[in-house]
Amino acid sequence: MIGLSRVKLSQVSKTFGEVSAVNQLDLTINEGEFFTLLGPSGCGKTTTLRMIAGFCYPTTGRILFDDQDVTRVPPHYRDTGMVFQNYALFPHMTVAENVAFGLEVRKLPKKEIAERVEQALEQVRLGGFGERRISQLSGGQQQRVALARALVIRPRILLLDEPLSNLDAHLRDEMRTEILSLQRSLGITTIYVTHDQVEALSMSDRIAVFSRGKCQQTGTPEEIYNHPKNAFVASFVGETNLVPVTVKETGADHVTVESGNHLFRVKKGEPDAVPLRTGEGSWFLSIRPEAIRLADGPGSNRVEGWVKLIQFTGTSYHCKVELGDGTVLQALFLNRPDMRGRLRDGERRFFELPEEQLRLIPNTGGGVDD
Amino acid sequence: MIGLSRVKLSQVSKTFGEVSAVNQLDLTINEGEFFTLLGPSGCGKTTTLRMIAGFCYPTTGRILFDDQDVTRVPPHYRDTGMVFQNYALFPHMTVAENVAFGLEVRKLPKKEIAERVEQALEQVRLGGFGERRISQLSGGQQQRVALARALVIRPRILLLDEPLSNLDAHLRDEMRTEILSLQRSLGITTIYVTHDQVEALSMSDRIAVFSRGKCQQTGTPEEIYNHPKNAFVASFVGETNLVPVTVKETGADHVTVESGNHLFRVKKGEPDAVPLRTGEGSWFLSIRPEAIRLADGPGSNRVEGWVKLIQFTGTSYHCKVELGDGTVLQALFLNRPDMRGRLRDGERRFFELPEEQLRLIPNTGGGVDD
Amino acid sequence: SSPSGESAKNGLEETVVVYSPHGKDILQDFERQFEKEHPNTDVQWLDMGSQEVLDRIRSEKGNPQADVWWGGPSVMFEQAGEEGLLEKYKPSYANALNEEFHAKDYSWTGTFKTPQVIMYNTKEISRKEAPKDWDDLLDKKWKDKIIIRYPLASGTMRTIFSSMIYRAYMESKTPKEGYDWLKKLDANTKEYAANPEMMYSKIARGEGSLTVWDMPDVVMLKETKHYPFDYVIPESGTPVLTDGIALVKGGKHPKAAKEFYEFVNSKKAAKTLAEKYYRIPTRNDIDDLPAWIKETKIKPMELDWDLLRKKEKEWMEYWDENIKSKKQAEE
Amino acid sequence: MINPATKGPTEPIASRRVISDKGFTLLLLIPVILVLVSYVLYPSLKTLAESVWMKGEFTLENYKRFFSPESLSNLEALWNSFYISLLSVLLSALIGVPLAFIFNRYDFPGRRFFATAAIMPIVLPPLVGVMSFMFLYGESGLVTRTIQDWFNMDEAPFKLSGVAGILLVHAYTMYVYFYMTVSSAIKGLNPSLEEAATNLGAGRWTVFRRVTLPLLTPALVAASLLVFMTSMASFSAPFLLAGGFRVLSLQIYFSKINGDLDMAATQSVILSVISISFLLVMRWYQGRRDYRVSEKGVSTHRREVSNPWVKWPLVIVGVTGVVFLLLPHITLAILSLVPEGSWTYQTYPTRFSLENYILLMKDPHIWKPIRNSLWMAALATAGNFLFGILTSYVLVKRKFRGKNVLDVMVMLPWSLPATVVAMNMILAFNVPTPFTFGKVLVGTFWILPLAYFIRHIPLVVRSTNAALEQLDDSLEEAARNLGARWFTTFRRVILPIILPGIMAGTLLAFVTAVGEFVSSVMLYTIDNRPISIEIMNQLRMFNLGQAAAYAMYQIILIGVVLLISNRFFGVKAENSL
Ligand SMILES: Nc1ncnc2c1ncn2[C@@H]1O[C@H](COP(=O)(O)OP(=O)(O)OP(=O)(O)O)[C@@H](O)[C@H]1O
Ligand SMILES: Nc1ncnc2c1ncn2[C@@H]1O[C@H](COP(=O)(O)OP(=O)(O)OP(=O)(O)O)[C@@H](O)[C@H]1O
Ligand SMILES: [Mg+2]
Ligand SMILES: [Mg+2]
Repeated sequence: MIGLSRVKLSQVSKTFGEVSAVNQLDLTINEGEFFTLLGPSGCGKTTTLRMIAGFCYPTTGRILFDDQDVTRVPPHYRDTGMVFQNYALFPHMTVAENVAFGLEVRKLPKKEIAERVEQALEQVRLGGFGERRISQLSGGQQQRVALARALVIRPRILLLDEPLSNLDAHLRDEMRTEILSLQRSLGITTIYVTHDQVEALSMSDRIAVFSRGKCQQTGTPEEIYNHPKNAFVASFVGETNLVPVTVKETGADHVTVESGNHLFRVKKGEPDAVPLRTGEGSWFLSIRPEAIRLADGPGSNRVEGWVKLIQFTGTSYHCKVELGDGTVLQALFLNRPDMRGRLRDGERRFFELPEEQLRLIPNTGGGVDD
Repeated sequence: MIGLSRVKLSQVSKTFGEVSAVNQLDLTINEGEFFTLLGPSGCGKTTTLRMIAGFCYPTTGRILFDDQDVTRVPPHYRDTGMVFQNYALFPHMTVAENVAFGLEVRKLPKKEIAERVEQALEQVRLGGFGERRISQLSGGQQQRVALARALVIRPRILLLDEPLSNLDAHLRDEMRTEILSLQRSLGITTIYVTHDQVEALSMSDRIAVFSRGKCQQTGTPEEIYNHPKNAFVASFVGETNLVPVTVKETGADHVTVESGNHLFRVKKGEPDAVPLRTGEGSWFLSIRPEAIRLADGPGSNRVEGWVKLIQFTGTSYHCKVELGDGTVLQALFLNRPDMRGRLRDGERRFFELPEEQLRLIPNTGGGVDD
Repeated sequence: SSPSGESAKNGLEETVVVYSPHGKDILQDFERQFEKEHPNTDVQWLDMGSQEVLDRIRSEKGNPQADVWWGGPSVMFEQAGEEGLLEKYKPSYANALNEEFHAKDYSWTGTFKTPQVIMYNTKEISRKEAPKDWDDLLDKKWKDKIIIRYPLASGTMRTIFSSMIYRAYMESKTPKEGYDWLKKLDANTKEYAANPEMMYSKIARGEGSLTVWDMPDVVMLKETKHYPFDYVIPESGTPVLTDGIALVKGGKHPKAAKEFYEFVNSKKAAKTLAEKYYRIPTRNDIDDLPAWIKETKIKPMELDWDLLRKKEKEWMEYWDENIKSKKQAEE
Repeated sequence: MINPATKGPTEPIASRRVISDKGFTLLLLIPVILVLVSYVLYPSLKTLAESVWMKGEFTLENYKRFFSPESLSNLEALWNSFYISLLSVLLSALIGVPLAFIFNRYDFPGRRFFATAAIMPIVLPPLVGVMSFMFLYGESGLVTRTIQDWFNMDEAPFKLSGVAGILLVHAYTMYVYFYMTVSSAIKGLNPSLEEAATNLGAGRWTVFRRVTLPLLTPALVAASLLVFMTSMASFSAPFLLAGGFRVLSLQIYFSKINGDLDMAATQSVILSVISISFLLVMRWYQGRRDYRVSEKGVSTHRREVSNPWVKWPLVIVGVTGVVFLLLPHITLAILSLVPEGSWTYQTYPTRFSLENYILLMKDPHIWKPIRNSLWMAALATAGNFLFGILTSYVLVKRKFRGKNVLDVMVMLPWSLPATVVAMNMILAFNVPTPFTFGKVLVGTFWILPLAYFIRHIPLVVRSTNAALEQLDDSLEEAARNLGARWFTTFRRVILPIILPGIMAGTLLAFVTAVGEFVSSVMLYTIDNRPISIEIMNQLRMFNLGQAAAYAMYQIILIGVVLLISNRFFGVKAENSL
């Protein structure tokens, strides 16, 4: 029913005066894909989304919808549906009037409008809320009205700008599932902007990680999380321990690296592995906190450390472990009975960094721009 | 240097017109404790905090600071330091002026003010920011100014109203650690309001879980998480699978319960266990998602189910598992290589619900009021 | 009391407050002269329309601010006298005034006479063409040439209009004929100007070329402000208004007020007024008046001022509601 | 409440109980109510009483007379006033709203200058303003004659008179209210709402009609109220432009001049009732919908990127509009330079000199009215400032019963024509009253500052309300929590933050007070004669040039005040209301 669209940004840049908000961006978003732009505040995500919606035009570069150049087409001819970060609901209209707006503008017959509004409200589980005023809704309900308003016009592309950032944890979880199932059932091409990596990882088909106006890496959530291309992606997407190391030895399927007075064996063979030569270049050894394991004693890839701080977060315990040379590692253990009570502040324990969980990431200056 | 205070609320109620915001509340917060009020939106957390600060007076009941009745004492005599949800920094003053305000009002000598402001700013790692305008600060920095402003007057009680809700995930993590270490080093009695359970669990000495103006349970984070008193607490604090069951058999240290066509053995002996009698009462079997384990085949406390949805959140995989009788369980597995790729959508697998992880919770009507 | 010029140290109060419509030029001049003779007394004046003076004295009844009211048609003074706003005072020159120039009880006396004339723009109309009498104004050829000061707000215009009605009323005892006359005038009238200056300006620029107005103003505009104006004194006779002066009841400076009252109508002052400001004195004992006064022949219209005052409101209301700007409707 | 047995070491804390919150609200309310009752309600009631009290008994005779079918003049005046006011609202909106959009939405060279110039009609003294309009657009006006000459027409192409003239002058002087309120509303408008509408497929015009305009409703309502009330009460324009055209404010004036005080009071009451009804209708209209949802998160304010083909024509329209708006000022300047008697029948002035200024300078009395005006305006405005802050704080931040009544009372002085306010004061204060400490106020110096004060209460309260409504309550709480008493909190935190808002209203009040004519003419005395009266008197003597020179002084004076406040207080006059 809804025409799917492929979106292509080619060499798109946008500068505001002196500020370069987006820089030489190349992206392709496929039909029906749930695509996320992830990055810290001010990295150009919103600007990119606004260029796709047509609220501002690229300084250079082209935007194509299904191979059709829309770079300078005004927003109301683009047929995108946008959900704004602050909802942008019309306060002077009721819920139903808000949802009907896009249809009225398209001059649909009254009867069809009423039907489709009703149906859209049902879809976001707000049936019967049509006559309410916007100010009588809670944040979560407002967010769903915004979603219904964008969906009811059956846009070619759905654009979502941090739609969940204002909700509390529980509502956020709920809405996440809801948006996802709506998107899946309608199969609509969706571009989602967020700075929350959990959101990005759990919802997306593919993710583009942004930093300072540049796309750092594009890939599926697991690619991004498990095989970050550079230190910025590694540290922004989830927590990561990054330890500067030097390469000691390169074997057939293993690399040995050194940090302080520890040697670590790292398994090679990931397709994205960068050519390594002994003693050359500057590298980070990266390991996710949840990959670190408790060990009973010394051994290969094991280190001794002091437990500095234990935080209980419900599902798990977050620990800070300080090694002999001052390096601090973050480790995460599930809240299971075998773990409960096993760790205590100030204790001295052994930890294993399994070789298949270690990754070498090139250290490129500030670790942010590449 | 800072006088610690014990706060006692006794039978405190507050109604706004017809709305009962807080209902017969009894709380004692000990000297130097980090105490959290946790609950969903609109449950009366802010109202409670505001009564403690003196911005509104209880309809009935008394508030005591160190056994001294302060129920109707105006706010400026209470000597509490409050950090507002929206910071409430004075926009027309510089950072230093904001922090100095409370001291100037107390008519301290100029020199001492300057010293203490300097010191407070150092404490929140904002040394040298004194002359900045508030609008020139990022959200996280503003939050720290608000904290410094509240701390510099060395209040008897520190009140924090969702101070982190406006920050993004990374900044939130950072600030959490910072507040905690400040509170620990000053040892000041702190009351913290939040609706984020991770925050509450990871920071607090004790937590009070609120729902609809009533306190549902008070206890340490682990007590609250691992031994919730009722279904509301169990489901609000962290994700929980709640399965309605009937008690089949009560043994010396085990109870056998039945749900659909499954039988589960539950380990008894927790101090809070409610007297159980076979076939009597209505119960929920509760298990946390992270406690569920993958199993190779059938066995005791094992169930077979279809994997319905896998969400990758970085550290872990969230799965929805549907059992034969339609019950849906949430399970959580850490993102470790041994897990990676082991689960796929639509697969049929066995899951173990370890008996020591199972808990029986009384089903009290809506599960919210008790 | 003594004539002016005597000793200044005669116990006058320090100030005297005058309400007057006579304008800055005259008032400043008289202030200077009076203060020269009475250096210890400060003359303060408020310059406002005569209606406003009356209005104000009325509203200040509880706490009178003015001592002297100088200027305005006698009708208004009569009105004020009736409301008990004025202090009776018989001045030293009372004998030099004809009967029509003072109130019976001396609550006011006249200072000068103001004949009403037909004024025209000399650039548009030659002396020969100009209408010679009231009835000439009704001639169709003046259609849309006449601009008249809106009469309701102007004492002068009210008097002129009332006089026109009175001419016939005298005999018939009904205003009907007068109303008809005004209707015809209204038909020729292009518009009613809200205030004199707008009327002057419109006539000067040829938006219209005729009006009825008072003689001293016309002479002043012509002589000192160089407007292209001249006037005709209606042959059949014209209403001559008496401009009065009175003491305000309850005034705070009665002695100085009396002194100023006397001063304004002293022989010398009357001459100054005539020579510099084109005012015709009411006193009949003043010699060597300027030529223009002696030469112009004015035939005063016989008017019953009492009756006029009583009927004026009714007549003007009728005009307002039934005559004014009705020509469009009739055509 | 305090249990003596359990007093701890920090004992003072509980023993220092001060008055309760309710008591404190009451304490703040007392002066507000006192002032409003004494100087707003009492005089108005006095007028009401005057209209229904004849010869010592209650009667509706005057109202019967007003509505009697025999004399239709009052009803005619009522109808004229009403429809002229409505049309004035419409026309002012048609000028003010587009200008506000052009100057706030588009960036082009000189925008700031033109944006400020657009408020210039406010500094034009009403009387002289109308006069200079006549000199421009009258039958023999500069513009009229120029066009006539260019096209060799026999007749003047148009002339400024009658209803059309009144409407033009009203639109010219009152569009500023629309311009100012809409300007500040546009700045507060959340741009994402318009973007959302565009995104849903609405074209430029649909967005404006369906989203932007409705969202401006509160601003439009506020401006409509001010314009409606001002034109109901307008005096100079109908008086000068449409000789004999009947409007209610003139009827009041004539009734009064005829000594028919009962009728004047009756007419005033009816006029007030119409104005207040309009106020209530507008409030009801505004109350039907929401225009602001509590905003979560930040909305970025970005200037619209716009198509040059739309932008430049609009900009040209805007700039031309402002030039048109400044023409009367320029005419005044020219008039003031034309020597007396040298521009009478001529189409264009022929000679220029500084004669008028020199003549004025020679006048020993010249500075007194200027000093008076400044001093009285300062006094009244200082009163407005203090009273406005207090009233506004009570209205916005405190809870009590009868708030609506208080609110209507605050708006009352604006809903009444200045003539009526002055008349009320005359009726109320020409006898000793307890409100005036047993003194008769009429005829004293104090009556005028008091009149200015009363009349301008709504201006300051309104603009302060807007500032206070935006002030987050938690700032006050934060200060209290840090140990500041209420007064310290107010002085150190609330006041500095809302000061720009207050100053904007205060400035408007000051500027209006300096030029006030209508009530001044009824109340001034020898000791407090203001500039506007002096200008009027020059006019009456037909010293047009000197009147214009005087008016130029006034304009310059007001301009300097605007400039100083802009420089030193950062107050933007365009942001008031
Ligand atoms: N209209 C503008 N004028 C000037 N600079 C701008 C404008 N809009 C955006 N920028 C700048 O461009 C950069 C990118 O902004 P953008 O809004 O795209 O960030 P974002 O990634 O959406 O951040 P956030 O997560 O905070 O919303 C920022 O540095 C911002 O300051
Ligand atoms: N001033 C008030 N007038 C009327 N009702 C109020 C007022 N303040 C709070 N309430 C009501 O009291 C209840 C509790 O409000 P409170 O602000 O304490 O909630 P909360 O737990 O802080 O929620 P949140 O997490 O959303 O801040 C809510 O239902 C709210 O609507
Ligand atoms: Mg953004
Ligand atoms: Mg709250």
